[in-house]
This record gives sequence, structure tokens and C-alpha cells, in this order.
Amino acid sequence: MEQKRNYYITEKPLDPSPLIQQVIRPEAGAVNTFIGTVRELTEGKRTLSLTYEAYKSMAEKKLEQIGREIEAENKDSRVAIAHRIGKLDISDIAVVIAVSSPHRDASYKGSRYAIERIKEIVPIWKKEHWEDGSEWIGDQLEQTAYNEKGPEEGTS
Amino acid sequence: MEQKRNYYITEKPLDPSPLIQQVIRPEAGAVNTFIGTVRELTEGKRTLSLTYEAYKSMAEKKLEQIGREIEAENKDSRVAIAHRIGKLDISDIAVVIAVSSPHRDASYKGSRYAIERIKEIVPIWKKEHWEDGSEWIGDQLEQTAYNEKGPEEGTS
Amino acid sequence: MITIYFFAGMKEAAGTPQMTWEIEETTVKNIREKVKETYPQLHQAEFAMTAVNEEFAGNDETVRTGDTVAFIPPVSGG
Amino acid sequence: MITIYFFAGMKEAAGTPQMTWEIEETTVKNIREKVKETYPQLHQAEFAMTAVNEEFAGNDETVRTGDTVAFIPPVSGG
Repeated sequence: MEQKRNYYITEKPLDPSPLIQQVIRPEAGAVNTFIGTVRELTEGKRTLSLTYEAYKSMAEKKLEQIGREIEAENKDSRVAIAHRIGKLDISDIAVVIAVSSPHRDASYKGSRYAIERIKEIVPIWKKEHWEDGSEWIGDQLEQTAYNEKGPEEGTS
Repeated sequence: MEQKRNYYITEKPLDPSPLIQQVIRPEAGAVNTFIGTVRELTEGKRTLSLTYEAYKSMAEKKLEQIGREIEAENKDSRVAIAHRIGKLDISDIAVVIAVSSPHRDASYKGSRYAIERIKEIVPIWKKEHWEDGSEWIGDQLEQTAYNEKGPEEGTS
Repeated sequence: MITIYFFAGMKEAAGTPQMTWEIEETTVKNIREKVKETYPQLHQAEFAMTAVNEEFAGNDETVRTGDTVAFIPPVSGG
Repeated sequence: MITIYFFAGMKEAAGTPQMTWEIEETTVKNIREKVKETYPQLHQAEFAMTAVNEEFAGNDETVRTGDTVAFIPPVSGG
């Protein structure tokens, strides 16, 4: 059952609740959850739908690595992350991150770290579909794309 | 149905999902959720349970005020907040905050603002029950309690 | 008549969640005095924050018959 | 045999999600060359990040038979 794992890629609709439940525990008083959904407008352009593709086995390892990094930084944090792939419609949930910790500071910090890190190291790609075409986002032809890319302005 | 409102005080167990659903919308790509749960240990002392009491009508107004403050700061944010009252056991959810916005920065900022503000202006009180007694937290007898209190180290 | 609410530790110390005062018009400051006269054990009435009709209000605020006044000890929700 | 994976835009440009190379031992650098020979349209093979056996690896990394090499164009999840 993939819902029992803390780090997974799935083609099914994502429900934040089981991920939240997996990190709630007696020692924790705070759970921060970040949910990325499919936004209709990006820089004024209307998105019809998205397709996410993943190098699934590596992506799950990298999600787990991110969780370990957060737990190494704050040993009392617990992390669960799931990312959906396949075709997503507007407002569908693409990613859910849940980080619990005894105090709220660490939960916010860990959750924020996770979403930034996902956008750096997890092999998942997004294709945007518009009325006039579609494009893989981030898949630039110029080598400089790696160095010059600013904060991702994708789904979240 | 209190689950259809964006700001409410309830005696029933809190489920984050309906609050998250209430702020998801096509314009938003990010939802940050903060969940405060009952922590077993606070400064080494074992809590058995908590009792929350609220000045319910005013508390709901103040939760809504906090939401309006966040939406005034970032007009594209949407906010939902619920707080549970009555007797809560370890790991029970005491508060759920959900803030959606087009980009993730504003969702984190709004969610953080909400929990800090709740601890300042919302008339809700917590009584901790330990093996050797119980006490209303924050309900100090000294006037200085208002001025000198640092960051609340309550459930979250 | 003005209705005065107590919560949390103040409610327990007063032994009641509320009291009433038959008066046409007064101030928050006078209500603090009235509460201290009625419940001498309620030390918090001296300094706890107050709300009139569910909005925070200071000592000089006028309170009229029909209004509700609540004592708000330091909050601890969240 | 080494298995080489393509994803997203590279997969579409190659027209296939993978290719194989019958060789005992080589380097990531040589695999880039091999891919460019096989699919000249795959400009990204020049600079895309690479992973060997699901871990990021640089051009000097040795690749042996049985290993998998993946081209990782700039990611855009989240």
C-alpha cells in the first residue's frame, strides 16, 4: 500500500490526510503541510492541464533523501512527501509535504526546505498544456538554464 | 454546517481536509497548512490531556479578522482557520490553519502570521492536565505576564 | 443591565461564568472595581484585558445597558 | 550492457524512453558521445545532468555493464 510509505510517487489523486497522520506523534506539537496545486494562470497564460513525468525509482529515493536531510538538521522532525504524476487538471494536488516537529519553527523551516529541494534534485518534469500548444517546463535547450534559473514559478 | 465556514470553533475532532479544500482554487498554486497537535512533553513535563475553552463568538470573529489581515496583506490569499475546544488527548488536533495563494511564499508567510496572531488576540485558553495537577496556561496572576511573555511554547 | 463574562482561571476563581450589573451607563474601569468588590478573590480583574461587545476595549470605554463585557486573561490557544 | 534512460523532452526528442549499449566499461562522458551519435537531435545529451544507478554522477564516473544511466533535464516538479 503506497499510502503507508512516507515517500512516494503516485498516479492517483493525492489526499493530504494520510501523510499528515503519518507524521503526527506524541512528541510533536506542530505539523506544517505544503500542498502544491495546479494553477490556472502562470504569468497571464492560461493552463488547461499539466502532465508530470518522473524517473520514479530515483525520485522516491530523492524524496526520502530530502526527508533525511530535514531530520538530520532537526532530529525531532518527521517528514512525509508524495508527488503525483500523469495528467493533472486545474486545482488538482501535485505535491504534498508534511513535516512534524515539537515546535512550530522547525516544522515551517523543514516544509519550506523540502519544496525548494524538490525543485532542485528530484527527477520530476512538468509539461504545461495551453490552448496553443504544450511545453516541458525547465527542459531548456541552453546549458545556462541550470545556472540562471531563478526560483521556480511552477505550480506553487 | 460548521464545516462550510472558513472560521470556526468546534468541540468535534478537527479534520484538515475540508479546510484545505475550502482554500484551494484555480488562481492558487500553493496551500500552506499549519496543524497544532497536543504534545505529550513540554519542558520535560508529561501532559495527560488538555482542556481548551473559548469565548466562542468573539474567538470566531478574531479568527476571521486574522484571515482578513492576511488577505489585506496579500489580496490573492485565501484563509480558513478552525480551533477545537473541550478535552483533547495527546496527538489530537487543536488548530488547523490553511492559507492558499498563487505562489508559495505568501502561503508560508500567511500561515505563520496566523498562528502567531492566534496566540496574541484570539480568546481561547488552554488548561494542561498533569499527573500532579492542572493549570490554565497563560493565566498568570502578575500583570507583567502580558508584557514579558515570550513566544508561546504551547501545543506548537 | 450589563452582562460580564469570566473565562478560564477567572471563571474558576469566581465560581461562575458571568455576573450582571443593573446600571444604565458606566466605564470599563468602573466595571473592574465592581467585579473586585463582588469577587475579592478575582485579582485578575485589576489587569486582565477586556472586551466590550466582543471587541477589545480599554479602561475609558463607555459601557451601556445591554452591552456585554468580557474579561480576557492572557490567551493560550493555538 | 548499459541501459540509458531518457525523460520528458529528451524522451520525446529521441522517440524512445531508453537505449542500450553493449560495452563492458566506459564513462559518463563517453555515454554522452554515444547518445549524440545515435540521436543527433538530442542536443540536451551534451549538458543535461546524469545519474548512474539512480544517483547523480559527473562526466568522469565509470559506468560498467549492468549499470543504468539516466539523463536528467532540468527538473520541474513541485
